[in-house]
Amino acid sequence: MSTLAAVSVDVPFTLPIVDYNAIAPLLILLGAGVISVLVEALLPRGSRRFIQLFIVFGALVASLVWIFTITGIRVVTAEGAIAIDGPALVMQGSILVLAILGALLMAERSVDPSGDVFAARASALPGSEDEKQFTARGYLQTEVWPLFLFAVSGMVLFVSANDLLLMFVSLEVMSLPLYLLAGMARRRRLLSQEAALKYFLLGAFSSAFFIYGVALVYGYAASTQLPQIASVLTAKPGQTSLALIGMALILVGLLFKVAAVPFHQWTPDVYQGAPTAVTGFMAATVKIAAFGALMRVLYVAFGGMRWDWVPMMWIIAGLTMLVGSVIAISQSDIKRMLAYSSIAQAGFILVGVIAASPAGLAGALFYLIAYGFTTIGAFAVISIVRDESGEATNLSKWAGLGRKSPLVGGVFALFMLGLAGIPLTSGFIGKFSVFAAALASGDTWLVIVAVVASLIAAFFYVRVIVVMFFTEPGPQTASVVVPSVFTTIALAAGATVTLVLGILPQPVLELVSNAGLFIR
Amino acid sequence: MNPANYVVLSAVLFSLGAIGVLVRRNAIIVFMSVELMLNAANLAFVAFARMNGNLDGQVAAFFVMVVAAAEVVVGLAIIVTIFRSRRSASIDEPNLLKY
Amino acid sequence: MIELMPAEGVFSLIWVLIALPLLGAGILLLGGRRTNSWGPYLGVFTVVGSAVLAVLMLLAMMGQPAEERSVGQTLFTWVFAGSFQADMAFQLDQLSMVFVLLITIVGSLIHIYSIGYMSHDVDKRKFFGYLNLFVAAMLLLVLANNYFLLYVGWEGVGLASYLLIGFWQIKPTAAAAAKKAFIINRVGDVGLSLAIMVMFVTFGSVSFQDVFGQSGEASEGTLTAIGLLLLLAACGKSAQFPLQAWLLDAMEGPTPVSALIHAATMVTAGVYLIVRSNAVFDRAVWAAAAVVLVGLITIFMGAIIGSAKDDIKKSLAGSTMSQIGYMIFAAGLGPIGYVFAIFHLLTHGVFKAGLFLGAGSVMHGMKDNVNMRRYGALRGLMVITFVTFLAGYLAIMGIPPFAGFWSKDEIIHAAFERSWVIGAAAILGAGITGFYMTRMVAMTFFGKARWEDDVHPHESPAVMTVPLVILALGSTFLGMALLFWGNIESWLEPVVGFASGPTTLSSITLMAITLVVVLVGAFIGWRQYGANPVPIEAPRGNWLTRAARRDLYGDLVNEVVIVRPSFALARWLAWFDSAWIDGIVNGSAAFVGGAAGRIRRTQSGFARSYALSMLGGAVLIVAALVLVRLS
Amino acid sequence: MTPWLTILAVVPLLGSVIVVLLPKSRPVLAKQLALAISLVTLVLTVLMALQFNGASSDPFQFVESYPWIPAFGISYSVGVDGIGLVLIALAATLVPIVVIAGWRDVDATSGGSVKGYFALILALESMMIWVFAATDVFMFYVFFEVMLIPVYFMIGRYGGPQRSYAAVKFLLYSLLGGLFMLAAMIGLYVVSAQMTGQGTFDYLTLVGLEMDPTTERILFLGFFLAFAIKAPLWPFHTWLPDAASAAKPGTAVLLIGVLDKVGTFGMIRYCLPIFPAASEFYAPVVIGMALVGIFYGAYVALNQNDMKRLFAYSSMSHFGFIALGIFVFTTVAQSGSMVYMVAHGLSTAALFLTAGFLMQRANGSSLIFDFGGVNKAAPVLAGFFMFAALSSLALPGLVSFVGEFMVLLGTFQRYLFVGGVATLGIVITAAYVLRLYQKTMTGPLAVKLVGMPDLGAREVIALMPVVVLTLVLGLFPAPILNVINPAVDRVMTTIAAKDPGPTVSSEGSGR
Repeated sequence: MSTLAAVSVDVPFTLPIVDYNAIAPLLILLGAGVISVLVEALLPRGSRRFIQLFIVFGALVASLVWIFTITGIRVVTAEGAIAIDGPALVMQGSILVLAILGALLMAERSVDPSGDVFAARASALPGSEDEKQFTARGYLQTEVWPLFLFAVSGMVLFVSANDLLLMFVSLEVMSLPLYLLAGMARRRRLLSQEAALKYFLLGAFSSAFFIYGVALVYGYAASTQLPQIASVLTAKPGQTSLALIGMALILVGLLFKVAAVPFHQWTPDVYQGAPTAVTGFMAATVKIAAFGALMRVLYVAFGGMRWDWVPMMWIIAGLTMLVGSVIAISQSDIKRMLAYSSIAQAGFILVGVIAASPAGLAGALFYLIAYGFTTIGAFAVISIVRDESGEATNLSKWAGLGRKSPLVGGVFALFMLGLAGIPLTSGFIGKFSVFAAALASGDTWLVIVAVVASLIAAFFYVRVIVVMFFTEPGPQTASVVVPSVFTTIALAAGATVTLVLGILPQPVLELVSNAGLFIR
Repeated sequence: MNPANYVVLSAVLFSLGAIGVLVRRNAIIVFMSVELMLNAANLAFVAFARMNGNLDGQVAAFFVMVVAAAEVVVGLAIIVTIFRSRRSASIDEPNLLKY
Repeated sequence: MIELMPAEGVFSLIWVLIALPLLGAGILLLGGRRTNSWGPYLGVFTVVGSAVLAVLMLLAMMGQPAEERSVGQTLFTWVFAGSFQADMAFQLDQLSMVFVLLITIVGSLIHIYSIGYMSHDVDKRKFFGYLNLFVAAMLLLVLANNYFLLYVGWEGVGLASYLLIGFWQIKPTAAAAAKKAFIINRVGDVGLSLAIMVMFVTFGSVSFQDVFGQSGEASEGTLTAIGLLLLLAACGKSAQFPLQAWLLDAMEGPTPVSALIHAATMVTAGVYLIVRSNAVFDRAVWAAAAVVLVGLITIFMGAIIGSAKDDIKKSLAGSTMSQIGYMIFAAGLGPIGYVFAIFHLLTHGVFKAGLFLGAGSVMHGMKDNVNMRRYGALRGLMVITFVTFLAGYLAIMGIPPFAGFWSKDEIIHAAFERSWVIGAAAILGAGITGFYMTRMVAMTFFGKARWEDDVHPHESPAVMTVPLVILALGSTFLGMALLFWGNIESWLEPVVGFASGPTTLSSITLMAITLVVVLVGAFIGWRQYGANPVPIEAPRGNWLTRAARRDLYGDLVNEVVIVRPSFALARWLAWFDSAWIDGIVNGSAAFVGGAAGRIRRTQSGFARSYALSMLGGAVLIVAALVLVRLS
Repeated sequence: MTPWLTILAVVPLLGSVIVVLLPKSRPVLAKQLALAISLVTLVLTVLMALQFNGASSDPFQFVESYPWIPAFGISYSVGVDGIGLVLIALAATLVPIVVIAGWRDVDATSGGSVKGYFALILALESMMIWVFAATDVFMFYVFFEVMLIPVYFMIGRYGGPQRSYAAVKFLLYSLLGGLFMLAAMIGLYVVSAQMTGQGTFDYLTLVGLEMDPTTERILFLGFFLAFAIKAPLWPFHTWLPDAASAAKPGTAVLLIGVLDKVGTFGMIRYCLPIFPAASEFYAPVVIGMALVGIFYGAYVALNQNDMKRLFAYSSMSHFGFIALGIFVFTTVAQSGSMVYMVAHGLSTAALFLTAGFLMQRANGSSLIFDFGGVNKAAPVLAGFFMFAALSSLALPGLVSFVGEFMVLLGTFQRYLFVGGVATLGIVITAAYVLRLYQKTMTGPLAVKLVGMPDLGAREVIALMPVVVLTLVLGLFPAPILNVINPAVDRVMTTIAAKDPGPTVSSEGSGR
């Protein structure tokens, strides 16, 4: 007791200094989130959708614009809890852009005859009488939008959190809405709910690891702020076992989010079960956010222990690439296949992370951006390939699609080639830059593993092309519904970026390399 | 009494929670085990706060509690929908998504 | 080494010699059916043109002093890289002159003869195209001034013969024979290629001038190697042992014409090659010895085969083999032999042409039946053919004063110069010649008529008989002409360096011995086939006859030693390729697929198992970190 | 200073875009347009070739260079030496021929849009031009890989029954090599960064690089594997028979005739000059592979009953000769290899196109047993077939002979034994080629072929240029040699290799 008192007495309460300019993008999003909650609560159903969309896009665009105004800023603010630095801004920016595309997909209304892609009432029993009622009445639920906004703001905070505690909070702010969104598909409700349950339980499980690791690290460093931890590590290099174990548990939490083997198993189930729009949004943005946090933790806090974590990360990266690619080969559901592909891609990005060099950071950032756009585009295509039972995600229904509708088929082929890393697509430049960084840091064997994995991965990407173009369309071949402008924009954006970043990557490469390192 | 013991205790609690997640079928209980793990973290925070002689740990505990509460809200919502649609809270029941 | 004179006057047209028939071939082969009507005449015209030109050149050459008779013409540099250079250049000296004349004149006769012979064939233009191609290639062969260019002619001849043998491709046997001829010739070509390579590596050049000029500096081993390789090449083209097997099948060719073109011209290419390379063989004793040996073996093989065949063309083919054997044999004897090799080549070219065309004329009358056991008693019905054939018969046996006598006698003489053993062998060969030629004449023109029922023998038209007459005259007088008037030794001397050695035996005695042996052979032949009736069904015969009927098992040997093993190997490799090399590729793919199938099972769908793997992962990470820290 | 190479590559690219955008209802127009564009490209190529100065001393001509991705020291830089020029010319020549020959290959019944096929051909052409013109290693790699995609579609979408298997096998096998090359290329970049301070992909800079032997050997392997698969050398060849037999004749021509040349081209352009020491170190291995390949391919071809597979294996055998010529390090052999590349391109075209015409007349069957006696029914076709066969068995007087003999000669010059053994290959080649001709063309006419039409005007027009080129270049190869020899000499000096001199004149020197 006395000690506590001793600590607590005569500490004058001073206002923390907050650089509101630097965190304005975040505040805008949070504010918008709150407002849209109020909208849900107060406004009549009819008018909600329009207003919500207005708020969402308004907020996203506004904070994006704001980020463009503060590109020069490099500050640690809010008592060292938030670091707004180059990488953070880059990632926030890309998260926001991708979020806009995701929102476009989620706002799509014209692909599903019975309304939008979300359940009219998430609470209603699947197949129950009142669900039919709601559907018949054409109810649209708009609760997704506040959830969406909070998720985005969580990500935006996650990548700039300079304090493990804040990182934990933002992790949850990001995750909790996603758990719910995953469960709101209009079709295949059971799968959707199952996805939500698994995602939630395992997510909670992982965040438990994360926070316990934070606790241990706090026990070692007497602080949860990354720079502090780093300085303590350098100050007393001995007896760091506590920090070591703490770091391990933190990594578990983060690697879970990036879907690295062996913390990946939630990914396929969730990606498959969740509404395709949400999957696309999630796949693109969560990757960025999680990798942002992962790199910040590894570089800023534990950069001094590089030689402790690098070997372990080698193994994880290798496993992630191989397992992801290999299992993907045997998939017949295209969403599930892309889920495994995203696991494999996470492995490739890890190669860049392990390089632990400016080049590696830049490479990873570029890869994340490239991957985000390609993936979201791919899911956009999946969301418009439908038959009477809804989205036709089974590969067998894609037979001859490329001949039935060459444009969409061609675009999807482009995405596949991009993910496979064929030159003149963004994916190739991404692979190139991370491999270059890894070789420069001497991780030759890792690169060779990566090469083998890319080959295996290439197989199932090109297999999709085989199915789409090299087989005759049959009676069960799905058809492409003409989407509204929303999905069209997302699709076009994805395709364009995939191509442009492959042919003229220089501007973005400059961007990511000029972003510099994380500040400490 | 040596605060380090509390750390040990927290570790034990954490492990118990983890094991609970693995062995129990009922979603609610699994979820409770997770909460147990979070609280183990809280205990560790407090104990470390004591050992390090600063308040951050105690503050952290509060944060964790809030987050835990939020998790409960979301979690229960999900579990309840599952329960209503499947008439059981077993987390082995929903097994459509695999391979 | 003789310096080449610049090609002036008529010699500036050396390239035309080749270009004319080449042009004809091009027009006829690309022109298609529409040239069928006038094509043959064009074909004849081009060759005759070359012949005329050749004669003009001969006159021009005779006008020059002996040491200025070698002319060189360079058109352009053909292939060049690094230190290698081969020109598109020609060399016309006494040796090539002789060959040019042989090729163009005999060639012209064959063309003319073919007008009549092929008149009914729908694809005759093609036939004349091939003939023209053949003549062009042959001329290129003998006119090239370097081995690399010679190779082109060499192979071109091979191609032309392939096309001619397989002219009636509708007959599977013909097609097979054509293929066989080409492939066996390819074996010879390997020899020529390697010879060229050795020359380049040794002398840094492949032109006759440089190679012969520097041949003194090269080690004898190298020269022997070159010599043996050239011999291999010669064996291929000239159907010498062990590459003789193709010639007999080549008689499957559509006509005695193609048979002839081989007998009279193509097979002489090998002789040309060896004589041309005399500078090499002079210093490569063992290579020369090998040449002699090959020649001898072939003399007997050919003769024996010729004695056993009932097919008149094949019998003649055997005799051809044997006669070429004489030439090679002579060429191996060194400076004394070269001249007579060429001499015999010329005479043989003429009288063998007469014999083949005679045979063709006979077949023409016998509805293309080639089986001599169904001939007989034709002397009355085909007078011209009979008489001309008789001229050739006497010539080939070497009965004075017919052409063959002069050349063959000289060869045997030269052989005795070397050693009495090979001399005796040569004489014995002459004896067998007497036997089988008599057999042929007897079976064809004498005895009883053993014709098939619907056959009504008749003399052939003038267009066929006229060449027969001309050739018969040649068979009779050419020997004397060349020897006494043409004075062939001194003519060729600058090229091959003739040196008449001391005579051990007086040539008169030798002449007598040879004559006796030949007549004995002829007598045996007559007693068996002339005096006694010839059975229509061939008797079983003794082992030698049976072996000879099967070409002394030449094909069998090739089949067992080369063909079957090759195809077995091919089959095995094909299996190996799909089972192993491709198997590994597909196997690894299948392996990954299988792995995928197994690993995906870990994705059991139970949240708790996922949690378990997470926990396990966490433990592993901690363990790994601790391990790293400990290590 | 006109940017010749860029124009050359862009014209077909734009062309393919235009062709794609044409309405589906106008297939004929698409064909005509494609033909016109390919002819324009050919004309441009000729115009460029005429301005090429064989005597000039600078390594590349028609050079252009603009920064592309400065972040990695990558630039868009093109230029040609004799080798590149000749291969570009080969590509530009074969494409119009393939277009004409393939005029009826693709129609509504054969599945797949007509315009698509021809657009792919044009796209492929521009990529081929870029790949031969690139003087930036990264740029080379990019097109080396991207080229796979059009071919992948051409095989997989327009091919025969086995098409998707073949297409995927082709793509993955090539990617295997490509990815290892990628790793090696990046390694090269890293090395250059370490040595020059500024990482670069500029060809000439990399040629000057002095790396340590171990690194050099590892990187060499990366590049060589890619090229060995592409070429293909034994034992990396098994994708070729499948691809060739599944592909349309035109596709096969471009694939084997030009695309695979990128492999051998890469060996002489990249492996040798950039990794001279490693090349010398591995030369025995490569020579061994080549030698095995020559006989292996020939023997397997001897046992093939599917024409297209037979051609594939024979090509493998020919590639053995080419690789052999490159890795014996003599001027004659290397020039020979280059000539051989052109010759092989032409003979492949002749073989596959005639075979294609033949197969069209036997409703698509490529099995030797389905044919026989064609010579009777279609003499013209048989004639061209014979010519193609002869040019592939390297008959003296045809350009293939020039190439083959130079290779053998140069090989013999350095390694008597190897050269001698390789020479035996010409016999087996004759064996399988003539066996093919005998079984298909001679003998009595096969029943199902009765009444088959002979070649039409279009088909003859397609084949004529190949025949003429084969003949003319065979008797007068100077046009090729004049431009190739300087380039080869430059390579030889770069790798510091000297030709063995004649033994008589200069004793001691040489072997």
